[in-house]
Amino acid sequence: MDSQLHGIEAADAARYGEHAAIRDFYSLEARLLDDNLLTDWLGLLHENVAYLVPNRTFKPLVEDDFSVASGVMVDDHDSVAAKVARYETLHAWSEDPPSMTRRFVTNVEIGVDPVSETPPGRAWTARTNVLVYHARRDQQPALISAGRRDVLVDGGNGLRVWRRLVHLDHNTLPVQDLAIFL
Amino acid sequence: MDSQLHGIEAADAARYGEHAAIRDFYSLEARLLDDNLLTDWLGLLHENVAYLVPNRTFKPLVEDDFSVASGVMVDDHDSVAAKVARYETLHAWSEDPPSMTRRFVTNVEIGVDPVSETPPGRAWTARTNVLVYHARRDQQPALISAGRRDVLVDGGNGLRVWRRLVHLDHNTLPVQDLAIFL
Amino acid sequence: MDSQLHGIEAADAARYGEHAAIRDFYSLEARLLDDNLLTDWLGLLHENVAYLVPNRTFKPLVEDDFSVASGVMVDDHDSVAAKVARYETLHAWSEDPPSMTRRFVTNVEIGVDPVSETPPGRAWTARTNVLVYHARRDQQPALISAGRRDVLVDGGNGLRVWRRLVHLDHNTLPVQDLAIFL
Amino acid sequence: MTTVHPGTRTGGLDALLSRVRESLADGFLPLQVFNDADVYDAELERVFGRSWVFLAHETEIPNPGDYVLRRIGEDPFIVSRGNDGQIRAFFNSCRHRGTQVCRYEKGNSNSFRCPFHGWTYNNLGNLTGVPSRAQAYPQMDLADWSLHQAPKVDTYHGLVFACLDPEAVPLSEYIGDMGWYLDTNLLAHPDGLEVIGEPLRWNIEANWKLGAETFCGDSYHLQHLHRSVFEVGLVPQFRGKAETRRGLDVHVSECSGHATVIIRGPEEARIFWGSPDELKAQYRQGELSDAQFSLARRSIFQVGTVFPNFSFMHTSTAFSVGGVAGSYFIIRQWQPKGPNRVEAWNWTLVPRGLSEEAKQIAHRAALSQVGPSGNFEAEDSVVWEGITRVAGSAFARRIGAKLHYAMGLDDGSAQVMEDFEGPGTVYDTRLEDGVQRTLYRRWLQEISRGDGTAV
Amino acid sequence: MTTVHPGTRTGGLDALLSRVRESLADGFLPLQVFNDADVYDAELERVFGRSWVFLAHETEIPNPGDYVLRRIGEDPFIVSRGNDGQIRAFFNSCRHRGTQVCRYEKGNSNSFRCPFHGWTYNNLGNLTGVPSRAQAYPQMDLADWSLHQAPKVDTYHGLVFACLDPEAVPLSEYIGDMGWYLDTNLLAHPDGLEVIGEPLRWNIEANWKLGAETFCGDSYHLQHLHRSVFEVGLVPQFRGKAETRRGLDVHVSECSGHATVIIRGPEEARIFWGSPDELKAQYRQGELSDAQFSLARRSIFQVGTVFPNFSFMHTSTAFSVGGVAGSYFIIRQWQPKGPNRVEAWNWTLVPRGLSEEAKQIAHRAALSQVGPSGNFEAEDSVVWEGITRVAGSAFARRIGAKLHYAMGLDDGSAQVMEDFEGPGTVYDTRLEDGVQRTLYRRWLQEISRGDGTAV
Amino acid sequence: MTTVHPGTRTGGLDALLSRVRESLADGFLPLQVFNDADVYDAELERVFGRSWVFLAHETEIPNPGDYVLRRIGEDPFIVSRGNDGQIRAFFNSCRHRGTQVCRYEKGNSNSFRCPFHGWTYNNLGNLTGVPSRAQAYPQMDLADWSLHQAPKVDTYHGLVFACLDPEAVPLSEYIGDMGWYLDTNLLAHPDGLEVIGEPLRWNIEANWKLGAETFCGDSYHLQHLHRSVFEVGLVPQFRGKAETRRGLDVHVSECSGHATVIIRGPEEARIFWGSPDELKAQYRQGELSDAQFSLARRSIFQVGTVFPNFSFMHTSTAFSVGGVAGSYFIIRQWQPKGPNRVEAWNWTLVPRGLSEEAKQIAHRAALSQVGPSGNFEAEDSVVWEGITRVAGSAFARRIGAKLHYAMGLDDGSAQVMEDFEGPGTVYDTRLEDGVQRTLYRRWLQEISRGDGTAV
Ligand code: FES
Ligand code: FES
Ligand code: FES
Ligand SMILES: [Fe+3]
Ligand SMILES: [Fe+3]
Ligand SMILES: [Fe+3]
Repeated sequence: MDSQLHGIEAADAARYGEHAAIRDFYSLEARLLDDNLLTDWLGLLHENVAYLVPNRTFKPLVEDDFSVASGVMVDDHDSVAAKVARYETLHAWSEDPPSMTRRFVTNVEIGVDPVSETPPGRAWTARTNVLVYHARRDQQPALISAGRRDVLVDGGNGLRVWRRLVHLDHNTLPVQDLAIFL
Repeated sequence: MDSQLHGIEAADAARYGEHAAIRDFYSLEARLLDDNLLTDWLGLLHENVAYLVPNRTFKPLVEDDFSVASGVMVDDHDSVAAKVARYETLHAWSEDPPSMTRRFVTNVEIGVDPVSETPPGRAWTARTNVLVYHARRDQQPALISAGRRDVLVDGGNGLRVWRRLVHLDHNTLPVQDLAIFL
Repeated sequence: MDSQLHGIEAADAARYGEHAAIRDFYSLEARLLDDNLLTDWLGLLHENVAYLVPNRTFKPLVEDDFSVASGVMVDDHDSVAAKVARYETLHAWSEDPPSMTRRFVTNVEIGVDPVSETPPGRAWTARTNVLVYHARRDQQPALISAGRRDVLVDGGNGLRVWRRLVHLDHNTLPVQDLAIFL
Repeated sequence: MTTVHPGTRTGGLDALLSRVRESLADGFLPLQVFNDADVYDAELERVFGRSWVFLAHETEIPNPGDYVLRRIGEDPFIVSRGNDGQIRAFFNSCRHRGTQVCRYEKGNSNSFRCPFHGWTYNNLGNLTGVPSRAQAYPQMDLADWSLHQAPKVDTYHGLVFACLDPEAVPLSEYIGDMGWYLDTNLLAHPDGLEVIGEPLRWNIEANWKLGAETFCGDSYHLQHLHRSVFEVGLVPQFRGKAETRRGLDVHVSECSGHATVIIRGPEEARIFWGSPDELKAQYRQGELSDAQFSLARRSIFQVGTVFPNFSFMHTSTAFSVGGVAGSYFIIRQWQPKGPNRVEAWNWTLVPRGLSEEAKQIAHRAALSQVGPSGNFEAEDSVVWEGITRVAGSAFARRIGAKLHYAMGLDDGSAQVMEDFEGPGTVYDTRLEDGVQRTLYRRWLQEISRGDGTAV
Repeated sequence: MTTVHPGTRTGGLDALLSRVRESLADGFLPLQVFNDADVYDAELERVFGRSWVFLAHETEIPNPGDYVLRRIGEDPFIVSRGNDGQIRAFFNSCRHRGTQVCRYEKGNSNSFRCPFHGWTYNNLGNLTGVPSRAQAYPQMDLADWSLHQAPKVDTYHGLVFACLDPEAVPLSEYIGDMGWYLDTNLLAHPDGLEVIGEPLRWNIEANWKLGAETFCGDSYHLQHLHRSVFEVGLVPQFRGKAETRRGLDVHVSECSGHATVIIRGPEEARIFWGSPDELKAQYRQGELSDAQFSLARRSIFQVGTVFPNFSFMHTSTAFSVGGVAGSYFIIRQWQPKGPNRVEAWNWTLVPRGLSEEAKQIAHRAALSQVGPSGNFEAEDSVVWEGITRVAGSAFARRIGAKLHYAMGLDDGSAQVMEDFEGPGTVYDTRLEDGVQRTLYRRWLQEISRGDGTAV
Repeated sequence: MTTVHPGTRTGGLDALLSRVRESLADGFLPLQVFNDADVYDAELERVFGRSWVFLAHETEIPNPGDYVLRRIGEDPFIVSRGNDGQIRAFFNSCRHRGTQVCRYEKGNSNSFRCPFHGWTYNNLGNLTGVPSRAQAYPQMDLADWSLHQAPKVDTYHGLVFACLDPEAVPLSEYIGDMGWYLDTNLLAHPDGLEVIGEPLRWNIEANWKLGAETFCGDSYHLQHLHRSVFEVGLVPQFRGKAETRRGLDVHVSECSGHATVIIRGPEEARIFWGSPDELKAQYRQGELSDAQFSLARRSIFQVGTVFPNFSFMHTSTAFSVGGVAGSYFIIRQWQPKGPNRVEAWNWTLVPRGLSEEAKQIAHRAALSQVGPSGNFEAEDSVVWEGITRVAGSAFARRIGAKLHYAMGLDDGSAQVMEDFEGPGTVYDTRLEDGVQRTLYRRWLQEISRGDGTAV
């Protein structure tokens, strides 16, 4: 087996370098969230981030299933920051002790989606699948399954999430809070 | 830490380029299936594909546990195409609305298995682990866990699945249908 | 989109070559364990390995939650070897027939942690997330979720695990045995 | 990974209900009622089987043929606006062999065709098509095989309710005095309210009554449980300790079995639940009495529960510190899913005809505080789950552990405001539990009514 | 994530069974029987504890020492061919402390050694080895400690059945008139049938009776539920609307409590369930009567259920459009796993001695249509799951919701074919429900028989 | 994915207990007791609700304010050492509305503040803080609203137990004769024992009694079930077949309802459970009698169970072949979680003041053999799970399947050692089941005691 793939598009090293950087970014992001370093994680969001988790309802026309208007989470940087700030008080009892979470990020794909809108600088679109294992001390553990569609931008000293759209594989959330971020 | 691994075999860039192309192929495949684009997915199968999901029975000699003869799925391109065609009618009620599925593809390994038989052109063997989250509207969600052993071939404009062998981690299937592909 | 990421640190090809070698190592390790090739897997452990799975207890100071002193597994090469030797007798009934396990290894990150202690030669620190699907013949399947922090060293003909610290996302183990390794 | 929760012991359900009756008279409630299989079964039969239960807001199904899939207790109903414009609630089960005839959660259709054998019902519930009928059922009278439907369906200013008990009182009588307080919310805007999108749904491993109880007006928990929210500064309007606001804050209990809490500004204030100025200017007295409109005008915050599982909240919040506030009326339904499990359903409503941007701000405001990822919500649900777990304990049963709902019964604490304009027993303080006792008195009354079915 | 499904109410099981009795007389059946804990418990005791239940095909355990692990109801049995050649069914539980003595699902062994303390049983079930016996149990008579076994095990042309009731009628009498129809399938090929590999197993969140009922012959659902399969063109032999084939298609009901449906070609046709020509040429009358062999010759398709949970289907299908067809006889067993859960087990059988390639084609043909990923199967199971969910509803219990099994009872619809050669009550059309009523009449009879155990 | 396990049939719990009574007299036990919902409910009420149940070791909470979260049966208790130095067990449920007041599993605190409304209890259980009390509860007497607590808490040489029955005998009387044997383990080292870290916890899908039974002394299973461990050579001290060691190995049964097994070396041996020499040298007679200290000196291995769910083991093992051995006393508790589920909790204890390194060796030695990944443990739990599954079978109930606990009842097998120095009925061999019958006799006695609660 020689060392090149003929006829397979986009196998160039540069593209895989990008892929590696983006994959590492997602590992970093997941780690900060799982380790409950929310303020550090907040630093990975672009100041103009749109963080959207649409509501899912089964309708005859499948394209309408996901409603952003009545989304589960419709956040910008400041509203995410407010949530983070609340957790960082000493009085968010529900997360004291914190939930155990573990994010399994797979299927990182770059460039599937076109870049819509006008990003602030160089940008990459990325899709990922994420499976979140979530458990509290004496609660039944739950799994949250989702696909994510992001636009990442170059933040000078690393990537930033500029757009995030999370498609949940749940019409009813299996846990009582998405206090955790996806 | 300098920039090379001494004494670690097969660390050459070319091999990782192949790995990247194959990993991207699996992400693409999973995405088409999860997005219910079955006809597009069908295009990723080689016309002479053998798609095998053996039946698993616990026997004293472990090598006999997997029976292809009485397999859960024993398909070729045309029989897969027939299933896809059925889903694409407007009358496959069980998938209207479609199940929510999400495939988490991990542990992509290339070249573990030798290429047996004679593939139609350049070929790569690949192993993957796949965890499928599967849920219907008001059904309990299920997890399907499996390891896959594929032979991929160069289809001119991208890779094709020429052989697929799926080892299920189930002796009894947790869902009532493998109408979804693995 | 041109072919380089500006301003994203550590995107150099060499680093990703290491990443690829280490990711392949984890795939290999998972495969040997899932295929029940325990003696082969033992060969991936450094002779001075420290294999630690701390016990988890929710306490007010979160840093104390993980106790190595009263760990779930506190093993060195010889104690792991003893366990493996026991499984390789013909009289370990609980694993005859063997459990079905599947390890989904994701979020491979290199160099997050500094190398502490003095490793025997070149070393890399790596973090991974691992989700283990575990089932016996007629038992309810269980999921084990964990994060791993390893120090890998160059063993001449491949990598070796020199330090492993497994942070379980469980205070009570969901299965009756960690006879399987994580 | 499942614990089967055992039912009542020590004499069975009737003995437990006797203990509830005795306790409640003194302001106490046995902990056991929050996690008991027999109690739950009786609730499905006697509470959800006989009460008026909320199904949808009319604006979810504005057009003929529109439908949504909803539940009464645990049972699935299609809420359909027929081609005749009338709303009905069909049991989602084919009369032939029981198959679910509607597979979507929302849609528009002239008919429901069963996937199994193709029997077809129009959106009035009538069986209109039977394959091979001439040979298969030559004598069948289609009229005998309409979809089962809830015997009573009615609306209250846009809120669609159904009742499975054909002998039940009419909806208006059921809502009764609570209407006075609902109307201030539902009628103050001349355009009425409309729903944004579809309800959000999430799972809580808790008994359904705990949510209903908290929304009856557990004012006492705000300052402690939700301290983190106030600390961050997200709810500036909640200033002033409860103690200092006697008569401004009111607890409305025993309001035809329902209850609500209102936080008011001073006499002349124009607050309208904290609406932005533009919205404030739109409120009109319309059909409301002077007292009602005055209440709307002064209202900072209102929360309440219509028995058994319809709750609502009306207020304004920001979603970032110092950011713009959105004004919303949310409906929260506590859908029972077992003795120790509930699904929370949440609708955001806003005045009809608001701009898309204003709607979005309102939804975001609601979502950030009381949605499944809301700053308030997470705290409540974790507490409820813990209560539910201990409620199932053998020790709690053995010692007959009772909870404390007696705030306001001490001399010199809560005072009834005899001069308050609205109906119900109105206390002059948020420091009282009468609003929650209202829920349990009503609950006890319903669950104690035998219905010929032995539970 | 679990709902505990409550048991019967309104007077308990006996009252429900009375309602079943009344309903069934008119062709109706209470929906509740498909999801009720008390009904299920009674089924385990009275139906599965007293009926002849299928275990295996003889060709799965052809040699002395061969065994497979199977279930009767929910209980695990080792089906073992002893070194004496006889088949027995041992309860998989050590007589010492109850440990499962057999850990494999299939194998060959002279003995079963218990992992806990090493007691060893030979493949006739006798206790043959007890560690330290001389000191531990000096007076033990090993003969007292054989493995428990099913009191009755017998075979019917290769099909192995067992019965846990020592008072039960013999297997041949139990199968009774249904033997006439089974024989056409089992005996027409001179080599007999053999199993391919091991049974496939999959989980369905539905009541076990729904599968058994559909295989009794729910002919009516084919054209609608499975429309997508016909549209794609995978089953060309199913032409002709049911209405136009009176007398060619027959429904055999009340056949000793069992039922079957046969789709036939014209008088002189040589079809043999659509076998390829080569296979057709091999069929022989052998032990069959003229009428039986004629039926085999004309059969396009047959499906049936032997009470309670043994179903079968005999036909040919392709697995790709226009592709080669495979002919198969499948056995489907509905293994109960709770009021709302069933495991489907599926064996593919083919004439013994067929080439490996022909077997593989047959298996693929069966698998593609009626296996767990089959084009037909997915539709059925999703429907059954939906029925099971609504069957557990409080509303269905409250209104006593009844399902419709009355097709064929109208005047002028299904006619009994008095001149049909085979036994049972044979209708001249697929448009009738007598085959399914047969199942529920038999079920009612069994579940109503008290046995001294209070359920 | 859950099976609801049905309760007793055939006359209910009392009839089953009668069958247990009859069987046990002959050395047998109905299999059904290991997976039955009614039995389990009765156990929670009558066994765990009335017995002295282990909670913690004193060294887990050495200082004022220390607490750990533990369970009695399924119910959560805070085991707190108050600022007054006294240990109490508080029901983890706020007196106001039931919320769990302690969210950590281990900590140190002066007080427990409830997250819901902020009621605060000191570590003596007294309510000390009530927000807005002056206005909310002007007449409240705080003394009426202390945390509920276990009516009895006591310690036995460092072991903390509680009892929920206020009428129960004192702990010392409850332990009774078993104290003679516990003391040899707990008092032989002059520094006493201390816990290493926190208990390990793992889930087993088995009935809780199976673990307790095995630790009563199922000596018979060692050589077969654990054969792989011996083969690898990890436990060199277990040489000598049980048959050849009469009188060295002893089974102590009927020891105030508890039981233990001791494997001894010869008369003059200095073994001290296989301790390394350095540790051996530290053991002292202290408060022990000559006979007790002699037993400690000669002990190779001891295992036992204090009714109902406190087990222990004292021995030494290596964790690698030929490697260093660690000596440990482990406590194993079988926490019931349902009829077919148990949580195993495991504490490693070592003489206080041992070096950190020696402690770590001891913990590793314990962990490698009897922890959740231990070489022994995996085998036991898989066997117990299998027994539990068949115990729930309808067939086992129908035939009244009984297990064999009659070893030693045959003439000429086990002999009572009349001259043994310690109390209880002491047999001269490991080949007898009296130690396990002790457990079930005591269990039968407790579960048969009605308590006015109808189960
Ligand atoms: S079940 Fe609806 S048409 Fe038959
Ligand atoms: S349980 Fe089988 S030998 Fe003891
Ligand atoms: S529940 Fe504890 S303070 Fe209210
Ligand atoms: Fe709240
Ligand atoms: Fe079908
Ligand atoms: Fe053991």
